[in-house]
Parts: sequence; structure tokens; C-alpha cells
Amino acid sequence: MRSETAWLVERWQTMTLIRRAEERIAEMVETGEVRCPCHLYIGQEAVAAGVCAALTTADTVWGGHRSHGHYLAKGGSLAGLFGEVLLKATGCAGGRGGSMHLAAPEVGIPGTVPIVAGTVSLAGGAAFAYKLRGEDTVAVALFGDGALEEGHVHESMNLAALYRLPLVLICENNLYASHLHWSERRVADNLYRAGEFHSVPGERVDGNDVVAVHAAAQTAVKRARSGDGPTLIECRTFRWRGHVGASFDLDVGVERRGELAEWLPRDPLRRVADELIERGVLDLERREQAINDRVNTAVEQARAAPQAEPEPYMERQEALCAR
Amino acid sequence: MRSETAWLVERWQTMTLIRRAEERIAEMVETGEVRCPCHLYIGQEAVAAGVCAALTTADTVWGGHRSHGHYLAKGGSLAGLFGEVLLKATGCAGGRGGSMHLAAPEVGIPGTVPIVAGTVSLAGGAAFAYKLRGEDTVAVALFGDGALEEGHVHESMNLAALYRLPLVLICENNLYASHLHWSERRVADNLYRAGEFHSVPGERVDGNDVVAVHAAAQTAVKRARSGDGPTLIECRTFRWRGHVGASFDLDVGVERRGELAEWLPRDPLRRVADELIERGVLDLERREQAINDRVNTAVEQARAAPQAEPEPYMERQEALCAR
Amino acid sequence: MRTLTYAQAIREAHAQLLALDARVFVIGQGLWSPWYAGSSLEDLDREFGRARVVDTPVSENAVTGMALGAALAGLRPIVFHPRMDFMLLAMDPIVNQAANWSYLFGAPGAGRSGVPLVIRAVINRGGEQGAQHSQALHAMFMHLPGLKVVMPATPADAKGLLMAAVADPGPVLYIDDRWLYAESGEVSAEPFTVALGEAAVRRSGSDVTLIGISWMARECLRAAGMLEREGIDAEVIDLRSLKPWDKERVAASVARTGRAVVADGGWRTAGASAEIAAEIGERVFDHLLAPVARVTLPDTPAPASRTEEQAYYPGAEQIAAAARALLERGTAGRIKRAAA
Amino acid sequence: MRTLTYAQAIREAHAQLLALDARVFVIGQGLWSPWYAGSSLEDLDREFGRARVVDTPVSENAVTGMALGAALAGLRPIVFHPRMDFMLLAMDPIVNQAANWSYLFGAPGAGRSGVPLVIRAVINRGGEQGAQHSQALHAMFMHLPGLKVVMPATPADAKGLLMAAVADPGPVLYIDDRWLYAESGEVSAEPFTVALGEAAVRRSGSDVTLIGISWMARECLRAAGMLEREGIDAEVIDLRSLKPWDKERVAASVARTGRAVVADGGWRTAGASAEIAAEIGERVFDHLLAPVARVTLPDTPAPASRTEEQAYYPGAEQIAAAARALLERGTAGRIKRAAA
Ligand SMILES: Cc1ncc(C[n+]2csc(CCOP(=O)(O)OP(=O)(O)O)c2C)c(N)n1
Ligand SMILES: Cc1ncc(C[n+]2csc(CCOP(=O)(O)OP(=O)(O)O)c2C)c(N)n1
Ligand SMILES: [Mg+2]
Ligand SMILES: [Mg+2]
Repeated sequence: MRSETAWLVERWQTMTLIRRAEERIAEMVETGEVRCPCHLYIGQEAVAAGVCAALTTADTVWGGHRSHGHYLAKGGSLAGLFGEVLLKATGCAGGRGGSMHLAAPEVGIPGTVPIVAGTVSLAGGAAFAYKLRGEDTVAVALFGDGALEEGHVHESMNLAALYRLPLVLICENNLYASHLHWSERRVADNLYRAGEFHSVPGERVDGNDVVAVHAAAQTAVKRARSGDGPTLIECRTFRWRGHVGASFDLDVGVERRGELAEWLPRDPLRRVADELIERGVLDLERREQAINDRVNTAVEQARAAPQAEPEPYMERQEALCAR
Repeated sequence: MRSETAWLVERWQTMTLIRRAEERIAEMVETGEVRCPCHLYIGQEAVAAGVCAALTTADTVWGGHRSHGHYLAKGGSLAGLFGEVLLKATGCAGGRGGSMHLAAPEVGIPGTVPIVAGTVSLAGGAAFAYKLRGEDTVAVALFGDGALEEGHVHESMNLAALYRLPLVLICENNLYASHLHWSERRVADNLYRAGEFHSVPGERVDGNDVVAVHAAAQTAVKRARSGDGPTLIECRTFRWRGHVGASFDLDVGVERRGELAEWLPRDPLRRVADELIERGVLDLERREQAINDRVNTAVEQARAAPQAEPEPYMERQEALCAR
Repeated sequence: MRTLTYAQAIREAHAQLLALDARVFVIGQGLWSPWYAGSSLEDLDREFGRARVVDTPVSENAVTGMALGAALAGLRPIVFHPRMDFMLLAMDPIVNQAANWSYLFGAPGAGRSGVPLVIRAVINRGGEQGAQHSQALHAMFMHLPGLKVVMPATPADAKGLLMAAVADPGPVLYIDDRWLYAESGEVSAEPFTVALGEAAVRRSGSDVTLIGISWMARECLRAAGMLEREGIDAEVIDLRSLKPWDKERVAASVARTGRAVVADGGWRTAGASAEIAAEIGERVFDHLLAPVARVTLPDTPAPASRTEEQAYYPGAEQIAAAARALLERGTAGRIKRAAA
Repeated sequence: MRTLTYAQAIREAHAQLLALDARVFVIGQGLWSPWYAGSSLEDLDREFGRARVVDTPVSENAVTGMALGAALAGLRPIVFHPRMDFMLLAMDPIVNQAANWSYLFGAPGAGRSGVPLVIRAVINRGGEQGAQHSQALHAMFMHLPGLKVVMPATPADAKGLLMAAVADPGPVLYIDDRWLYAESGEVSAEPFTVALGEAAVRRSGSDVTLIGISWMARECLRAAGMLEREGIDAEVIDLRSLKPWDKERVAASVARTGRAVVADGGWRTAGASAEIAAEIGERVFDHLLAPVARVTLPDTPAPASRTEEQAYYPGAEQIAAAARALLERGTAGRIKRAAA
């Protein structure tokens, strides 16, 4: 499928934004400026960019511990992201969560949380709400290959199929759940078939190909919007950094150098850039500079902001629990 | 498949024992003599009888709330069953559980409990133990169609396949989970495929045909014993009584008369009896009388036994929690 | 005013909520059958349709998570667990998600909408059902910040607290007790709310304060009747809300009477009764004439046999005995201590 | 004697158990990587093989259920949850099954074998991890009959209590705290057990008893040091076991000192501290010179920012302040009350 060049430039921009922002976070993790645990998305940008391009602002995405990319692709504010990883009062969760707890309800991110698979059923519930109200909004759950090991995801798939919910399930299969390769966790490499038993159709796509991801997502979103129920999409991809933190090619206790060497040339971002250059787009460098500037500004804004402070939070929270 | 007549007589005996014992329990429920909630197995006897015939005494079966049949087919004592439903100190669980909590470890019933699907992972763990010790023992989990809606059953199937555990999964699909028909709970009528995603092969059999159930169970048990891992068998059947209690053809809030009328002629017990009569077995009546006598004796024994009393249990239990 | 049973009052609250607010829906197990919910949800599906009164597969975890997601998307779900025991399968969405969400993302006033989720759980014990079908686990939830917990003991509160729970920014855990379903009492036909966190003084008295939770509030009243005949004047407080709980009202009463018995249908160790006793000890230490007594389940799983159940579940007799023991104690210890 | 860190002591207990008893195996998440368990399980898989040291998929519920089933089949499993938060997904096998099973079918002596399951859960908080990765939920488990709960605070107890837990008919929940992993102390190289249910007096004193749980026991000792410099002589009790807990030892101490501070790293309401305070109030009422003070987390989910964490987690300063306040109170209230 051939995409409009202008459309592709936008995807390239989104992916570049994620890449640059996360590289910056990685640096800040390494210097110790960022202290909260960060699970970097680098290498998987095509998934978030492709999926979110198929959505409206009202549609919601529900992520997990590795959601910087989801947040930015859906339109979360850059300053809010940096504010949050620095635990500033200006963070997108008010500095109450850090990297693993991002939210931007105004653009359809009710909250991402680090309990594996924790938001899958929540996405289903949002889809239930859209359907009950007769809206044509869609909820999208994004989760890793490890998440399919949590039984309640299977419950959610059954419920979503039974109630024909406008839900799209995106499994970002980066082959690992922390230090364990998929083959240490299951027998068959068949995640796109996870919903079959529950009548949730599944598809597998190259998660490093933003055009392919987008096409599959669009079909699924259309299905959801027209009342035909949920779809599961397995996006094959690879994370470049460690499970958590900034380290590049090693996971704690796992040597993945060889595998990484195979995946680096499949860089989803490089792929789009090459295609754009081939199509004669000449201003990528200028655009990249603009993105870098945005990142720099956001970092400076976040640095200048006040730390989230105990008093308001304790009072507010105790007030919630008190009379 | 044609079975040895002597073998078939034994199955008939087991099924008759279950039927008569439960009819007796039903009466005692109706008179108020039995007060604990009883989930009767009548109509499903071929499953327990067929499955347990494929097992040794050392093999374990793990049931749920509807396990009178499992308990008797595996060899649990009749007096222990009546004692338990009457909450006598002589009950198979010491009168601490009632109908929904049966145990006879000496014949391979570590415990049946009424949390739906609660023992499936436990059976997997027992299988894990057998494998680790290098024994050729097999664990069998018996559960209803509703149990497959609990996500952790899917977790268990993945684990069992991954570790190639000697586990046999028997889904007794009686089409209902309490008042809800399967079609109110899922899209497709395909329970035997529940393990496919996890590489657990599945098969569907007529659960009212003891010979078919036994054949499928035997294949699965063989597979398990030889280290080839778990198998799922869906046994199609129907319970004749209400979800709980003795009422014959009505469930609370559900009219199932029509369906029952279709299932009554498929009586699993009648089917074996007809086959045996056709084969010239002449002493079924005498054998039935003997079974009735056994039931009567067990009931009288249970009636004569002392009620489970507070003192020993409270002391024992508080001792467990105290120093 | 009309008289309703506790179960009827719960049903009426549901019906009025469903009628008045299109955002309200009910989801969980046993909604289309009287088996699970008694008459407390009877025929709601016929009245409001099965799209808003949803009986589900046996999937406690995902169903609860779905209710939470629907709440975050602007609905006002009541997710129903016909037994508290089953709800243990839904601890992740309740504890990790709902309770923390209110702090992480939900704080109303911070431009966010709160977590307007009501979780309804039924304590359904006795009747020889045994250990897995008898658990009263409210103390585990009382411990959790971010979650409110109510336990009505009367028909009026059963209605008013449910309506208040749905109106609250939430999340709220609403716990009712099957043993109370047939109790009857006056209930206004109008929609109304009972403030979360407020205890009710059911009887004034001057000698001892009996503090009861849910079914045990009723038993406290019965105990007060027994004690009255012996010339002991007991004050009875029905706690109604467990989180937040009405420390002020309880403390004020015990400061006056100098003696307290806490009666709870849960286990003793680290139970709701421990919290209340500890807080009384801290707040009204100088006025206490005797230690705070706790009447609870023993620290054992529930038995099944009827005789064992009779020994297991305490009631008015045990409460009255505890109160008597406090009074018999006099103030001797007090004086000894003061002299030290 | 040798010195080991807390994490090394846990590892040594595992290694000796695996070496000495073929029935022991370890299963759970993160066993083949130091990320999840620190050094507390390091290289056990290399030493004892991956058949007995099993790193699992992300399936807390079924993995815990499997461990229980294996225990019932005669093995001695230790099922590992690298964070207590994740263990909430396994509440059904822990609460409904394991805890009740010991009563229903497992009573040793009734011809049955007990439920020799050890569940190990790690409290892993702080470090800006936020609300879902910081929960210390031990009070919820302390409430449950049929389950024992231990929380070692020293390297020696970390080893001895794990070995005792595995030897026990069970089930036992063993809770360790990542904050303690680097603490070091003397640990016998021989296999040994520390009796479940026994508290340890870490320091004798006469003015006030500081009762600490896990990390907070260490903070109590630090607080005692601060108080000593002010002329206050504090006794420090490390509770070690939460269920059963050592009521006798605690009561005897408080009867002597007349004052108690309970320090717990969990939330306040209906927490472990409530149980201990309530029981002290009941057992040593006549000897109490001041109300029992509780030093706990505030009733809010965990924050993430470092500054908020500093305000959120109490330590020695708060314990010392609470003790001081009790002493400053004198015995005035006491006398007033006696006069009443
Ligand atoms: C319920 C739960 N169990 C375990 C964990 C610990 N954990 C954090 S991330 C992770 C791996 C998740 O793998 P996957 O779903 O594939 O996502 P990825 O990290 O690869 O993006 C695990 C096990 C958790 N956060 N939540
Ligand atoms: C975890 C849990 N949820 C709900 C229930 C209530 N319940 C008891 S039996 C039952 C239906 C089970 O249906 P199925 O598994 O098909 O077994 P059947 O009763 O048909 O034999 C339900 C939902 C329960 N016991 N445990
Ligand atoms: Mg992954
Ligand atoms: Mg069924």
C-alpha cells in the first residue's frame, strides 16, 4: 500500500518525536536526573505512530509501563511527559506517577499504568461505555507479548466479542517479557491467534512498518466503529534498550546482542526516512531540527517547574479518604 | 469401539452408584435433612465413570462444586459422602465442608472446592510434582463450561503445555453455568478448542457415552503419562436437576423443560443398561439391589454418626494460627 | 412512611438510579436470576433492559476492570459480586487499579473526573456453605487508601448509602449482608442519600457504647435490650461506613460512657474491630474506664455444620456478655494505675 | 560468626533448602534474572537446575495455584512474587484455596498432610516507582485465618524464618523488604530455623516499648539510639511474625514500661498497627500510662516524587517523636480518670 507523502511525513514526525524525546530521557536517566523507572520504547515507534494515526482525538488508548510512545503519538504534551518523568507538579499526572503513569484525558489517554495487562479490561469498559451511549468512539488497548499470559486478558477478549465492543487490541510483540524470550514462556509463536477461541479475529503485521501497522489498525478501527466488535493485531517488533533504563544492548542477565544486531537495520524510523527521501522529500533535516528544538524547550520547561510537593497531595488524598 | 462386557458392567455399577446416591441426597435435601447446598451430578455420570476408569488409584482428580460423581467414581467412600453432606464428624472432610468440599486423598481426591475453576491450577501443580519426582502419575482437572471463563484456566493451560505436564483437562459442558446458557456467555460453541492457542490439543466427545468418554480419556492419560503434555476433552452433557438443590426440571429463573425433554432420552445410564441387556447380562436388577443396599447402609451409618462439633475444630484451627 | 425490606430497599435504589441517571448501569454475575442476589435486583433487567443490567460470564477480574473502564469513560457502573469470596479474583482492578487511580489520575478538582465506580459485594454466609462461601473480608478493603467502604445495616441505609455511593466521585465498595435481606424498616419512597462516613446513634445510653458493623449493629441493639433488663444503659452506634469511619461520633460517645464493645462479623486479628479499638484507645484514653472489648469471629475459617456455625458466629449474647464484663470490672485498675 | 547481607541470607536459606530437601523447589517471576529478586536468588538456577528453580510467564494466579497443588502433592514449594502488588492477582489461590484448605482438608493430625506452601512476597517501594509498585499489604494477610505471616528484619531471621516456613505444615506467607537487602548481620552458616510466632527483644529498656515490623524494627532501634541520648530508655521489640504474633512478649514488655509505640510500614487504618495497639489496650490496660501510639504510612497511596516519598515514609525520627510525646504526657490523664 502506497501512502500519501504528506501523511507519511506526519508519521515520520511522530516517530522522530518519540525517538528524540526518549533518547533525551535515556540521557537524563544515565546522568541520574531522571530517577523513576523508565521503560523505553525506542525501536517500537512504528506501532504507536501507525495505530494512533487511525484514531480520532476522542478515541482512547490504554497503555502500560512502556507508554511514552503511545502518549506522544496520541498527542500528549511533550512538556507534560518531561514534567512527569521528573516528577514535577507540571507533569501530565501532576508528578504523582512518573514514567509508568502517564495521562492526558484531553487527547484520549485516561491513564497508563505498570501492572502488566492492567488496562486491557479498562479499555474494554470504555468501549462498553461508548457503545451504551451510542457513540462511535473506539478504545484501543496496547500491551506487550507478556500481557497475554495474564488470564484476565482472555476474559476481556471473550467479553468484548460477546458484547461486540468497539475495542482494538494491539499486542506489541517485542519477543521478550523482561529477561525472558517468548520461547521460555510458551510453546508456539502465534500471539495473533490469542482471540480465536473467543471469536476475536487476529492478524499479524510487521510492527516496524508504520504503513502496515496503520493499515491493519484502520481496518480494525473501522470494524469496531461499525459495531462488528473487537480485533487483535500482533505487531512484531523489538525494543532496542534494556527492559528498563537506558542501557543499549544488554538486558539484566540476558545477552541479546546478536538479536539486536539483526533488528537494528530494521529501524522503523530509518525505513520511513529512506522512503521519504526516495520520494524526494528534502526538508527532513529541518524538520528534525524543529523537533529537537521542541524537545529542548520541553526539557527546559520541565526543569524549571516546581517539584511535586507533599502538602497538596497528602491533604487532597487524605481528604478523599476522610469525611 | 466395543468394550468388554465385564468392564462395561463395572461402569454401569459406578454410574448407578452415583445416580442412586444422588437421588437419595436429593430426597434428603427435599426433606430438609441435608441442609448444605448440593449441586447434583445426575445426567452427567458417564463423564466421571469414563474418566476415572482410565486412571490408577494414585492418579488424582480435582473437582469443584459438583463433585459427588467424581468422588464416587474415583473410589471415595459412600459413608464418607453421606457423612459429609450431613456434616458429620465421619464425613470425608470431617464434616468441615459439606457437599461442596469432598476429599479422599487415599484414593486420589485431594479436595474438591466450590470456587469455580479453583482446582484447575492445583491439578497442574500436582502434575508438576509428579513430573519433578519422575513418577508416571497423572492429574485430572474436572470443571464445567463456566470455568473456562475464568482467565487463570488459560494461564494454567499455557503453563501445562510449556512444562509438558501430565495433566488431563476435562470440561464437562452441560451447556449452562447456573442460569445462563452458553450462548449468553460466549460467541462460539467451541470449548474443545480452548487450549489450541496454548498448544493444548482438544477433543469433543459425547459426554453421555461412557465408552466414548473413556476412550478419549485413555488417550489423553497415555499422552500425559508418556511425557507428551496436557490434553483438553470437552464432554457434552446435561444436568437434569437445578443448578443447586433437588428440583428436577427448573432452574431458578430459567425454564429448561424443553431442553431437558430432549436430554432425558439420552440418559447415559439407560444407554449402558440397554447395551448390557442386549449383550445378555441378566443380573442388573440384583446388582442394583446391592447398590441400593450399600446406599441405605451408608445413609444409616452417617445418620448414626455424631455431628461435627465446634470444640475440636476451633481448638485445632486456632492452634494452627496461634503459636 | 412505607416499610421495605433491606433487599427491597437495595432494589429500589437501583431502580431509581437507573431511572434517574442514564449513566448508571449494573453489571456482574447473577443479575438475571434471583438465585444470586435474592430479590435485591429482581426484574431490573426486564424494567431497564439487558443492555444496562448485564449478567456476565464467570470472569470477575475482567468484568470488574470493565466496570472501572466504563466509569473512567463517564458512566456510573455498579459492579456486582454475589459473594465477596468471588471478588478475590478481582483484586487487581479493585486495589491496584481503582483505589490507586483515584490518587494517580482521578483527583476531582485537578481537572479530572474521579473514579465513579461502585463495587457491590455480598456477604453470604451460614447455611452450611462452608469456608469458601462465607467470608466477610471487609477489613481487607477498609485498609486500602483510595477506596471508600460502606456497610448498611438497615433498609433505609441500604438505599441511601447506595445512592450516595453512586453520587460519590468514588471508588466506593458497598457491602451488604444476605442475613439482613428480610429485615424491614421505614424507607422514604423518594430518592435520598445517606452521607458516607457518618455513623448513626441507634440508641442513647450512658453506661457503655456498643459499636456494631452491618449485621452486628442489629445484634448490638438486641444486646442493648437484654442489658436494659439488667439495668445497664447501653448506647448503640451503627458504624455504617467503614472508610472513612466516624471517629468523632464514636469517640464522643465513648468519652461519655467510658466503655466500649466493638462488634464485627469479621475475623478478630487485624480486623475492623482492631482499628476501632485502637483509635478509641488513642482518642479517649483518659476517659476509658475499661479496655475496649471486641466481639468478632474467632480466627478460623468458617465451618459448615450447623452446630459449628452456631458456635462460630457471635451475636447479641456475646455482645451483652462483653458489656457486662466491662461493667463488672469497675474502675479498680484505673485507680491502681493512677497511683503508680 | 560470618556476616551476610539480608539478601545473601535469603539466598543461603534457599540454597540449603534446595540442597537438603529434594521436595523443595522455587517457582515464580524473575528467578533467572537479578532484576526482580536482587541477589536474593542469584544463580540458584545454575546451581540447582531450571527444573527446580522455575522462572515463569506473567501468570501470578495459575503459578500460585500450581505451587499450592504441588504442595498438596507432597512437594515443598516456595512461590515467589517479586512485588506484593503483583500478588494481588493471586488472591484466589492464596485466600480462598491455600488458607481455607488448611482448615478444610489439611489439618495435620487428621491423617492429612497440611498445606506446606511458602509464598514469598517482596515489598519493593520507593525509588519514584509510584503507587502500583510500592504497596506493603501485609495487614490484609495478617487478617486471614489459616495463613501464617512472617516479616524478617535481620539477615539471621531472613534465613531462619524462611527455613522455618518451609518446615512448617503451612501455608506461610514470607514477606521481605528490598530496603533491607543490603543490611548486614551475623548469620550462622548451618541450616537453622527461627520459631514462627516469636518476637525478638532487640534492646531492653524501661520507659517505653517500641514495637517494629520488618524495616520499621530497624528504625525502632535507630529511634532508641536517639532517645537514649535524651535520657529515655526504650525497649525495642522486632515482631518478626505477624500471624501468629507474639502477644505475650509484647504485653509483658508494655506492662513493664507502660508505654508503647507501634511502628509499621503499612497504612494506618485497619493495619497491623491497629491490631497490635488494640491487643495491648486489651491485655495491659491497667498498666498503660499513655495511649498506644502508631507510626505508620498516612492513609494515601504511595507518591512517586522523591520529595513526596520523603514525607510519606516514616522512620526513626517519627518513632522517636511519638515516644517523646508519650513520655511528655506524664500520668495526668490517668489520675483524672481514676478520680472520675
Ligand atoms: C501483574 C504484573 N506482573 C509482573 C510485572 C513485572 N513486569 C513488568 S514489565 C514485565 C514484562 C512485560 O512484558 P511485555 O508485556 O512483553 O511488555 P514489554 O516490557 O516487552 O513491553 C513484567 C513481567 C508487572 N508489572 N505486573
Ligand atoms: C469464582 C466463582 N465465581 C462464581 C461462582 C458462582 N458459581 C457457582 S457454580 C457456577 C456456575 C458454574 O458453571 P459451570 O462451570 O458450567 O459448572 P456447572 O455448575 O454447570 O457444573 C457459578 C458461577 C463461584 N462458585 N466461584
Ligand atoms: Mg514484550
Ligand atoms: Mg455448566
